[in-house]
Amino acid sequence: MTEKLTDALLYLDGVSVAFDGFKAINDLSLTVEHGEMRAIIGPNGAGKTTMMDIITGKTRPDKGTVLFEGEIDLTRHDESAIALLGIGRKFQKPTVFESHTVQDNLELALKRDHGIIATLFHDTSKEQKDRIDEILDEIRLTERRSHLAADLSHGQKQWLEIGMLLAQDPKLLLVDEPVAGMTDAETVETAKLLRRIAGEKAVIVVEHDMTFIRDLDVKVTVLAEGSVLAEGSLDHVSADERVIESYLGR
Amino acid sequence: MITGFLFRALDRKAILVALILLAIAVAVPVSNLMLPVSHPLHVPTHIMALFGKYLTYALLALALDLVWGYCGILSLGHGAFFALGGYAMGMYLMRQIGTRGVYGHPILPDFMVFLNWKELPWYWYGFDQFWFAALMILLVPGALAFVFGWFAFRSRVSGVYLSIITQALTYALLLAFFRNEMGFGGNNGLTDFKDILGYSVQAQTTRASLFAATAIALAIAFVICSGIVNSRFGKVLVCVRDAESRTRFIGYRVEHIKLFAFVVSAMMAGVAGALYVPQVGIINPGEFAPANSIEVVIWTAVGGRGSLIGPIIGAIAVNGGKSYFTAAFPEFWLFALGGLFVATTLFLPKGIVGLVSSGFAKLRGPREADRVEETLQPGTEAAQ
Amino acid sequence: MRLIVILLGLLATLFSAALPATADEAELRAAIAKFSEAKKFSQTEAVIEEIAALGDPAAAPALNALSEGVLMVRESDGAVFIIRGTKDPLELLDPVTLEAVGSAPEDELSKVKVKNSIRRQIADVVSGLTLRASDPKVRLQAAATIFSRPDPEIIETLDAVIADEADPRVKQAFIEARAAAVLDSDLSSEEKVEAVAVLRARGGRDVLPILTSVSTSEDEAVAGAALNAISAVEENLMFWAAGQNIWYGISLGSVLLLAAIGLAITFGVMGVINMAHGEMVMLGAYTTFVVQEFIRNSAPGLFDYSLAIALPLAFLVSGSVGLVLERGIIRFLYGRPLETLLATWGVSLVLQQAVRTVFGPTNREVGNPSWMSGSFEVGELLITTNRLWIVVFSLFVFAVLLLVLKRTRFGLQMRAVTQNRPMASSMGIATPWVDAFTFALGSGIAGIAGVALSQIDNVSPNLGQGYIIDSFMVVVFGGVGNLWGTLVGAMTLGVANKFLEPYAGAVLAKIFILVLIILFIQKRPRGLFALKGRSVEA
Amino acid sequence: MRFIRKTLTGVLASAAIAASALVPAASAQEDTIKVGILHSLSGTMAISETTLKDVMEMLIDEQNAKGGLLGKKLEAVVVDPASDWPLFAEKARELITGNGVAAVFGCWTSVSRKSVLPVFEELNSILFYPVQYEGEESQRNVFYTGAAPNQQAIPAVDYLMEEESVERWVLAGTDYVYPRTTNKILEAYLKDKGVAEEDIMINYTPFGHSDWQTIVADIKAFGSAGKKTAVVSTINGDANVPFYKELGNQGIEASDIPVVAFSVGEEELAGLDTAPLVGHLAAWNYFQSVDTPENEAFIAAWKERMGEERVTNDPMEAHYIGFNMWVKAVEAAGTTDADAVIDALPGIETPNLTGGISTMLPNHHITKPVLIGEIQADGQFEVVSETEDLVPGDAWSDFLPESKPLKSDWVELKCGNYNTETEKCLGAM
Repeated sequence: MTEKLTDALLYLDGVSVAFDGFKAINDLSLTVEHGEMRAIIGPNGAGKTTMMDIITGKTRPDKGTVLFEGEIDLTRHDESAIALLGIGRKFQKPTVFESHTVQDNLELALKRDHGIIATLFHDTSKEQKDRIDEILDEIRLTERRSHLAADLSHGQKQWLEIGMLLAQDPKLLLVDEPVAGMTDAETVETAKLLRRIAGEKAVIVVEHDMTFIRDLDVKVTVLAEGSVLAEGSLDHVSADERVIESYLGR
Repeated sequence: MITGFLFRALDRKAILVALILLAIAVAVPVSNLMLPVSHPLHVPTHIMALFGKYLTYALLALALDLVWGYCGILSLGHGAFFALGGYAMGMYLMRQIGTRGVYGHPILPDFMVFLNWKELPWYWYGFDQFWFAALMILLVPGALAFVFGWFAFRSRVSGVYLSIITQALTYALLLAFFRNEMGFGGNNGLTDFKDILGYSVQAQTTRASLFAATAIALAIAFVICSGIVNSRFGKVLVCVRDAESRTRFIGYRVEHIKLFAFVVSAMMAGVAGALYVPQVGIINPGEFAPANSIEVVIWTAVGGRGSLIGPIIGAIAVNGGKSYFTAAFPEFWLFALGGLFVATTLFLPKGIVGLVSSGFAKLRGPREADRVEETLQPGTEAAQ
Repeated sequence: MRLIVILLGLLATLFSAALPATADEAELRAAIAKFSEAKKFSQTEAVIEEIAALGDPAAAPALNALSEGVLMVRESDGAVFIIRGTKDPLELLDPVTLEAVGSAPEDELSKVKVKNSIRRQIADVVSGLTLRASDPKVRLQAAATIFSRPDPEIIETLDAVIADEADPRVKQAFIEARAAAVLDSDLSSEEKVEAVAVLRARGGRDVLPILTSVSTSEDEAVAGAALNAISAVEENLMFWAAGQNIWYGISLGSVLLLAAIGLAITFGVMGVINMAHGEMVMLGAYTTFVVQEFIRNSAPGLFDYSLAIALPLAFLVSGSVGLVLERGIIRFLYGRPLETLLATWGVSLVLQQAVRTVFGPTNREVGNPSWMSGSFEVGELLITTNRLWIVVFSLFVFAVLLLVLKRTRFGLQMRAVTQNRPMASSMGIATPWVDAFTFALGSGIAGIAGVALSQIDNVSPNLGQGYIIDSFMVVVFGGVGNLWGTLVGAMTLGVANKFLEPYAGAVLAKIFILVLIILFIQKRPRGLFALKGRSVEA
Repeated sequence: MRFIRKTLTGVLASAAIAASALVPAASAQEDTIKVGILHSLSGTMAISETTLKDVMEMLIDEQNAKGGLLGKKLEAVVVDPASDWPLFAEKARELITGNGVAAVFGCWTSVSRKSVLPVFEELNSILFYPVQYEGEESQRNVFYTGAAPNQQAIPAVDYLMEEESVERWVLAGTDYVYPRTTNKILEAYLKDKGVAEEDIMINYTPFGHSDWQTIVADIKAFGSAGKKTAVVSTINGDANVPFYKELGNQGIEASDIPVVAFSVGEEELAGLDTAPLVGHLAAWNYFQSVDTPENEAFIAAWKERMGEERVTNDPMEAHYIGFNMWVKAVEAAGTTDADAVIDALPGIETPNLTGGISTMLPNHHITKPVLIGEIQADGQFEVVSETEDLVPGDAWSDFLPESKPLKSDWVELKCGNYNTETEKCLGAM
């Protein structure tokens, strides 16, 4: 472990990655503080998902620094190690374990020993069961706890996935398009849920839905062509000439 | 800890299957040995031998199902583990021949004598002891699976790439074992066995005991698999099958999980091979043929993968069919067999077990039927 | 066979025009007639000796006919004829003038028996007789025969022939044949050293035994020169051997490419694990057999075109089977790639057994057209014509396929469908039909490969089984979904295999290659030419 | 407890049902004598073995036309062991115990024979094995009607040495027991004859080897050393076609480097354009081209049954001899009982198709002539050499040190591997 370089929870500096010559991320720098909620917007192909891939260890950057809690170099770890460090991720398309029940999904995500011996032989303890009940309550799926995840509606799957993130008890949540395909009412509920989570944990939200971003009312980072175009409140960035240009094209 | 595992393992289904298998293990040999030939419930020796063979196939299919049906690793090379277990047993049986070989050599097997080998190769040492052979039956397939899986899963080789390299593995072993220089008898393999644990392999009582041992081994394997599948580990296996990267993102070491399942499965396949060899009386490189491994996949699919009972039913049904067809329509049985595979995939995508359980579920109500289908439908991540 | 007889006839007329008869024709006829009494091989040999002693080049056609097994005796009167054609009754030719003199039914003729040692004897005799033949090719052949079995007694004759020879190539061949004979003789040391120099300049593997035999000579000058020459020739050969290996590798690679290229479409582009791919190849080979059988029976003159005729037919046959397969089975299984494996495995069993039922389980004969037979040399590199054509053909198929995919509307639709099905279908592409025709295209190409493979391999129901594993290895090694990967993969595996083979033997070489593939996939889990980027990893 | 009892009865009942389903048509006419035919009809060996099934059916029909055997009709029971060696054992067991056949005619590869041996021993039945093989075996229940190595390989090498004055030898084979043993015997034999180590090249290739470029080039290089060279080929069936095609294309002619093959017969040549192969050799105990009345009748019957383009070959003749021997032995014994027939068989004489009388020897091998044939353009062989007398098959080669002292005699010694030095029957308990 290196010496602590920064106090920020997540610290990206000068990160670049290219696929077959196409620069998906180009000299990106970003910091997220403990307990902060950050919204990230940007046109298609701006590098939002790739950025998440880099943070969660799915993609290795060609160059640049990615630090977690100021000292852990995330580029040296793989997905499962990063997950265990305390970074949870929700995918763009809701990915839950469809052949398992809602309760099992949460149980599997619960923060505990994931080794082979433990998974083969250990039972779920009373406290762990209580925690699952809490989360079920939080994501409003208590009645459907013994249903298969496959039977859930789209929005419920999104929530279940967020619930799984909570069960992981991470320090940082990466949430990719949490309200895609949701009804307006669900969107509002989701915004509330995320805001409850923030404060305790840091959250990065990627979203296209501007109403939702407005509901969140947090600092916004605009990505375009793989780097940060603008940063600030939603009103501030939407007034920015370059942002308008990059969204509308030339 | 272990009690918890056993408690989970022995659900109703597992108890039922284990009891049936134990009953078979007792009833068939008893009927074969005790009842007179004319008795309607007498099981003739050749039928017992046949079903003994099917049960080893069932064990092999069960092993494959653990990695394929539950973990989504389609191994087209499981025959290799089966054959390695078989060779380990075959080597023990060869050493038991002693001076009764055609040349009467005290140590060297016949094929070494007539190819002018002067001394026993080092890797044949120890196989005169049953305990050593038994250890090797588990260790050799396990070690191969470990080394192979360690590299493959760490490099995240998956889907068809993994299937094809498992096929390459068994094909390479096939070619290697064909080589007479390897010291495993080349194309002829190992044969002409005399004794196992001091009993003649041809004796009816030995055959009956081997049959019983196979049924018991299958019962034990079933309970172990049931325990694995019902544990949190088993649920994680299904997670890996359905959404591998999601499983990584909640902090599971997918490569370790796959590796463990793969090694356990390979060891089970090795045991199946070891039980197979004394019952059929020969082990040769043909068992490594890629076509054999593909057949195992087919048994599993026909029976219904992703359920533990499916592969057992599939292995017995397909092989029973094959035995019947090759005698009844020797010139057309391939049409029947080929047609069966096509029909199964088209009309019974979940195999026999899927058909039966969705049939039951439909009786209970449409909602249930859907659920059964969902459980048995292993979504593939590649399909997204 | 018929061709040879015609050639002989041609030769004979040339002889009679160019040369006055050197011996009494009647004497020759009498000698040839003795073949009718030769019941044992030793007697046949004696008759040949007798004819040789006459020294009459007009004996060559009869002797060559004997060697070919077309010299026959009419049982009724013991007259000797050269026969022509294979249809009963057989056409009879006079053994000296080669004029047609009628015909006789097959069972009234008996063949003058030959065996290899007699064929060699005839070759020696004929080469002696034909040193002055008018056709330079025949003279070259004569020189080659003398070179391979040098005889010191012929040196004088050769000297005279060399002096008169006008064709520089033939002259050189005679000089080399003479050098070989000199080294076998007891001529002077200088002559021998000179001969060694001639052989050294000629090079090639077949001078080595001649040089080796004199390298132990007591004459130090000769021995020294021979030793030097040997090392020079061997060094040269080493260089060519590497080239030869590359050629073998490319040739093996082209076979792999042909076998795999159809699979690169059905498996690589569409993702269907098509275990019946090998059977598509087999169907192509059987189509070739049927075409050739038809041509043999009804239009023998077209035999050299049989492959050209078989190509489109094989494409159609395998393609339509592929089409039926896709419409009937595979289309229900999209998105379940592993289940296509089971279904197509079943189909492959059925197809094999169907072919076995229709054509029988044994090998079927598919002949090489004349333009695909034989070989030629480039330096010390031996290139067999059929392999060369297969290399050319495989590259041609590859190029055409690439063009179809990249430059045609169908190719565009195909790529669109495989990349994003919903999008393609919403743009009005009839995706089911694109699927069907893509599969048919892959199958059809496998059929074409079958035509080519029928030229070098068994045409039996098991044909496809022999290629299926290798094909999958090639496609996976090259990288699924990339045609260039398939090309490079096939060639790499071919060349690597052929370079390993001399050291490890055929079996170990293959095992090494398989292990290599397994290790390689660890390094690059998606093959040589993997697509990179976000989309494929999702 | 009730549960267990119910399960037990259920299991037994279902096993009995399965058993009855697996014994096909056991209820057919009881007064026929059943003859098992155990040849692969699918898989890699179908290519060779299917013909043997056909010829057996023909022989059985002919025998029935002659009035059957012991006043009963013969009935062929055909099964398909599918080129799967353990399946051979399973099918053999089924034929003997399930169908109750009196004798089995079958197997081609050594491994299939090895696989069924224990079954025949255990169930005490009779197997006629019709294919040339490596020897080193003599089993009480098996009758070997194909050639032992001394009935094929050694006479062929003798011919090449004497007639073609060959001095350099390439022993090329498929990597399995038959070529390995044959080559071992030949190597010892050649060295015995004074051939130097460096004049022998041994090469093994895998089954179904199809790329022969390198090996043929090696043979060519080996043959250009100034000494007359020949190839002794024990290359297995399927790999031969590409091998010969490559030979032809690389311009190796029979008069330069002759190839003598032990596994290439009329059936294999039927799949080849033989024009470039004229003059290459094969050693067998029978050729279709042999001109005898028996052979003519046999070929005529075969062609009438199977079609004009079909050919006959050596293993077919072996079945012809074996079947006739069995018929005579059953008639002599007056029963199909295995022990009686096994005792009756040695000494039985029956005409073969090449004009001689073959005898079953006490070692369960037969006497046969050895013929060397040259390939002709029409796909047939022309006999260029024939042994004066019939050669008795020798189970244990005199050219292998370990098997030299062994002797097989089922009449006097009642032993398949009697060691003449220690005067003991080996392997007996």
